[in-house]
Amino acid sequence: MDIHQTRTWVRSIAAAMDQHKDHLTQLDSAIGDADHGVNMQRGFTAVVAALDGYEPAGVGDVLVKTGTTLISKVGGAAGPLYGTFFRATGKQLTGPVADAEQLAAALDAGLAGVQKLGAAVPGDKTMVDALTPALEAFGAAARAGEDEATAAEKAAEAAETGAKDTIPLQARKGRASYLGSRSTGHQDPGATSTALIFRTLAEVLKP
Amino acid sequence: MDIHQTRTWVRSIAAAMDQHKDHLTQLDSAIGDADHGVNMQRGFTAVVAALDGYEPAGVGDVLVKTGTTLISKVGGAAGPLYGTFFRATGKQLTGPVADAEQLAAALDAGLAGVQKLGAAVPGDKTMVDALTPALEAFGAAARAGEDEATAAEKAAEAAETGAKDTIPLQARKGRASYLGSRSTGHQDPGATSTALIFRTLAEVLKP
Amino acid sequence: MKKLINSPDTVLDDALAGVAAAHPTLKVDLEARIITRAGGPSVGKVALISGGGSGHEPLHGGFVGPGMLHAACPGEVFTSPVPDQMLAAAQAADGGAGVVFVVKNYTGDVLNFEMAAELAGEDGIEVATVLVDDDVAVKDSTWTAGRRGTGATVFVEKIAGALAEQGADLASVAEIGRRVNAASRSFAVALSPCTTPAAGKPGFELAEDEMEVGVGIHGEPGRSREKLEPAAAIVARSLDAIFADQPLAAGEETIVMVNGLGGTPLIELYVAYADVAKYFAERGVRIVRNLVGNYITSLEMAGASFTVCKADEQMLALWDAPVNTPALRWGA
Amino acid sequence: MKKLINSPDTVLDDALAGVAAAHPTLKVDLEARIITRAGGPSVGKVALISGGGSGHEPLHGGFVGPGMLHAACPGEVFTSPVPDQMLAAAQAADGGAGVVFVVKNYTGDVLNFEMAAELAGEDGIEVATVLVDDDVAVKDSTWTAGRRGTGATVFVEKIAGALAEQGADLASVAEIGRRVNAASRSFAVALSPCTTPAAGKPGFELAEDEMEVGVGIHGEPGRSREKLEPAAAIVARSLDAIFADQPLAAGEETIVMVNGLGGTPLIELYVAYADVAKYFAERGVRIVRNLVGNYITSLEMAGASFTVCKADEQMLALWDAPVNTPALRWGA
Ligand SMILES: Nc1ncnc2c1ncn2[C@@H]1O[C@H](COP(=O)(O)OP(=O)(O)O)[C@@H](O)[C@H]1O
Ligand SMILES: Nc1ncnc2c1ncn2[C@@H]1O[C@H](COP(=O)(O)OP(=O)(O)O)[C@@H](O)[C@H]1O
Ligand SMILES: [Mg+2]
Ligand SMILES: [Mg+2]
Ligand SMILES: [Mg+2]
Ligand SMILES: [Mg+2]
Repeated sequence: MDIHQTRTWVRSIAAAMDQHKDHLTQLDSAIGDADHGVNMQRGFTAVVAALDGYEPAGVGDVLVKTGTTLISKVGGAAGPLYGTFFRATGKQLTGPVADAEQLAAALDAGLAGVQKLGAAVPGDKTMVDALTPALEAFGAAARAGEDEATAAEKAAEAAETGAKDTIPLQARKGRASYLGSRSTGHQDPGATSTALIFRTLAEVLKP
Repeated sequence: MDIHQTRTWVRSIAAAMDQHKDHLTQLDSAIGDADHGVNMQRGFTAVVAALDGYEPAGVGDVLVKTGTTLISKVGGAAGPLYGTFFRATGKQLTGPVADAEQLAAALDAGLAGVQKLGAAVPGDKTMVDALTPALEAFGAAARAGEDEATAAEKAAEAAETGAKDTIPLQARKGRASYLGSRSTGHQDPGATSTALIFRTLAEVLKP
Repeated sequence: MKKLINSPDTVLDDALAGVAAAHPTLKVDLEARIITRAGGPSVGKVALISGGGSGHEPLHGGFVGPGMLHAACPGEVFTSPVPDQMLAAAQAADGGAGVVFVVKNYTGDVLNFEMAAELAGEDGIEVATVLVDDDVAVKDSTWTAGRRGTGATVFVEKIAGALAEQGADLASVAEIGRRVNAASRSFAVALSPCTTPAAGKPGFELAEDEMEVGVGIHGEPGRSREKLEPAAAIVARSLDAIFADQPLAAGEETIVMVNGLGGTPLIELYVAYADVAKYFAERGVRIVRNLVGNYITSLEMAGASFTVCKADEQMLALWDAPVNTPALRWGA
Repeated sequence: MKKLINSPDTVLDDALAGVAAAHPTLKVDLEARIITRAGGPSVGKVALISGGGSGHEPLHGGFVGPGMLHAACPGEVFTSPVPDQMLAAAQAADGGAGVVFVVKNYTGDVLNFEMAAELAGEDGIEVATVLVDDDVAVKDSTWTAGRRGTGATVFVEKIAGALAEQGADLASVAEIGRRVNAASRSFAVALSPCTTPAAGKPGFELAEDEMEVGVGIHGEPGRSREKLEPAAAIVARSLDAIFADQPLAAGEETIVMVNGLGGTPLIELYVAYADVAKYFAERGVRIVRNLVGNYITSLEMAGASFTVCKADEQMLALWDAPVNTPALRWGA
């Protein structure tokens, strides 16, 4: 993944958030406070603006800038969590390109940042439930010598499955946890936006 | 009309207000503030309580007490107006019975009190539009030598017609006047309660 | 009907019990249904007394206290109080210098206060009346009961109350009250209706995309029903109506209230106030004092009313004078 | 959606412009989205800073002023603010004695304030955090993000703000804030939902005869959905929940708030307060201070929240200390 592709990825996430804003908000209104779509859209719109005219030295710079902007613009739970994810991922990637293994390691650092901040573990019905299988799939593919496009496709599929698999879970973190057993039967909005993020990565890297 | 009949009249008004509360309120919600039924019911419930155990010396005492209680308990436009009507009527009737002509003159004094206080003239779409034809009919019958029962029946019919005839009028007094031309097409609640008051009088005096 | 009440019949009595429990600075006579200052009458000072239907809280009970009202007479919801209440209030509040009745111009209020004034007079209490009729939505013509009284009531009560507190005589207190009323204009827009407990259903209906322009504080109809507009347009049409009735020149000083009708969040009132400030700035008319909040409400009605008082120096000085009531407090 | 706004996207900016225009005692930085005291930082004094999603007005901006907050950071409606805001607020408000962040316990608020505390620390500003988690509707367990923060925020801000005003050091101000929180419990009941401008439709649905028991200030679900009840029953179940969590013995002194959620008329809050006073009287528990009104709202939601603080002498003395903010003012 080069700088150009990284920019395209982030721009594509912004487009995806525009497109899926209402769906994410609808999911968040079932078990949260009906703002996840708006939050993500506001954040990535700001990211696109921040990247405009920005001259990054490396792939990581794009992601750090993305994370920093998300932290500054989103608020709520998703802002610091996704912001940290992109910042921590970006900090690992100093070069002008990142290969599959480098990207896998960087994304793992991103997830570690999310978990350090939010203390969620898989099964808590959060974005971690999409991030974890996505990064496992990505890492496994990378270690097996697959290229980034293939790894990203597998990660996207795993994230989508992970998001769907949050449906039966009872939330233990975030606003949804207040619902108790009533949080089951609904898909987690953050896990869903994570799936969108990996789907766009797969599309951008598709040869 | 003797003291007993006068008491019965006032009690019957209370019963009529109970029964027609919702209708009066509905009329008042179209061109007023939806409280005329409640106001009248509250007022006459208090009147019945006030008359309980009260030993009047004359017919007029019952009506004065009725008016005083209405003034103390109703509020709004109807409280002082009906209160004054009954008080001013009652003040004319000092004896233990009142014949048709005495009653006619007393009711005229009641209407004069209403008009002095509220400054409404016929055609303004108020209770005066029912009171005026009712008292004209009552007076005409009395002057023609008819008995109270007949006079009251004619008054009731005239009041009912008068109330109906307020429908096309544009209000010039009270809250309905704020509606401007939108007040037309609706029957005035106060004129309607006046018609009820005369209908009960006719029923009470019916031999 | 969804209300936090025990029964439609007891709303007023229950609420008065709550006022009594909440405010040690007030004395609530649950029997006579009057709210007076706990300290009793101010000997030698004029006492300001107001009243009207309930459902407009904090008006009037929330404005009883040093620097403002001496007594309030709450009627049933949206129904003017009865003369007995005003008489009891006059008797309880008169400090020997007479009482001023502040009366909003509705037939019911006017008639009941008129009767009370007569009764109080018979009791040897001097009474002056200030009639408030600031709502420009309704024309004062032979076709109406006159202009309705609304937001200016708050200004009259604050400013005349301050003068009374300073020891001015009955005529002066009444006069400043009348001057404040004459200098004030109001206009309201409703986005949704309200439901009185007794009626149990909304006083009028508004479609999802409609608003009532020029609505009265009891939900009385206004000038017209229009498609819902952005705040800036609602503010502009309200202030246009006010300025058309009382033109204000650049440099003139005003007190402005953006008042919530009960169901409108404060954040929206601030949005509206920003538009009000812009409207005034564009015309060079100065807002030197303001109130933004719920001061004279219509139960849970959504919407806002706008009141503009062209204030002179005396009014401003009296505005700034200390006031200590549940709903308006400064300098104390 | 019927709102007095210009556009869902500009609600916060427009409202902040209104706050700026309305309150000369406040300084509003529209760029940084912070509200501070017009007078600038108080040199040598601890500065109390709070923030959270908007839509809860007057919280927090309405509590900025002498004796209470030094700065408020309003987020988008129902969305916690971002660290940049808290950092800007800390920089603007720090008088050299450090800042206290008053944070309601929601994941978003906690994470953003945490980040801000780190950034402020890097800037050499000492930061202490008081986490408010008074809502007994939700249990603090491994299954939840902890108890939610609600009405106690007002008590914490008033009492800790008073101590800061007196010149106490950072640790003491934070400590009293934590003590007030620990001594406070809240419970809310919603009769109707609310609609955020961005969402355009209600956050949840309630049938005509239903209420949400234990609702959160963003419309988070509570303990159960029940058939609508009279005020006395709603008060009893709310106070039962509070007393079950923190038993209060006869003779103990409390500060009690009956808070409107935004769409409930003040007259109904007084009805509820009468029932609250009765409930306390029956148990011999004393209410020695109270607030009845809209202090921490949820847009136009109908309903009320109840907050009880078991107050000691120091808390009461600090409660009575002068405060001069748009929404809470006495002694000044
Ligand atoms: N502690 C946490 N760790 C990881 N993710 C979390 C945590 N808490 C919440 N989330 C995620 O954040 C999402 C909600 O984001 P958003 O709606 O934007 O914020 P808020 O809940 O503050 O309104 C949830 O769907 C969940 O995936
Ligand atoms: N000036 C007036 N003179 C005579 N009757 C009047 C006058 N104003 C109002 N009314 C009568 O009062 C009735 C309304 O009474 P009510 O609803 O009880 O009082 P309010 O208008 O104060 O709510 C009207 O329907 C009308 O008949
Ligand atoms: Mg959310
Ligand atoms: Mg009426
Ligand atoms: Mg009425
Ligand atoms: Mg949120």
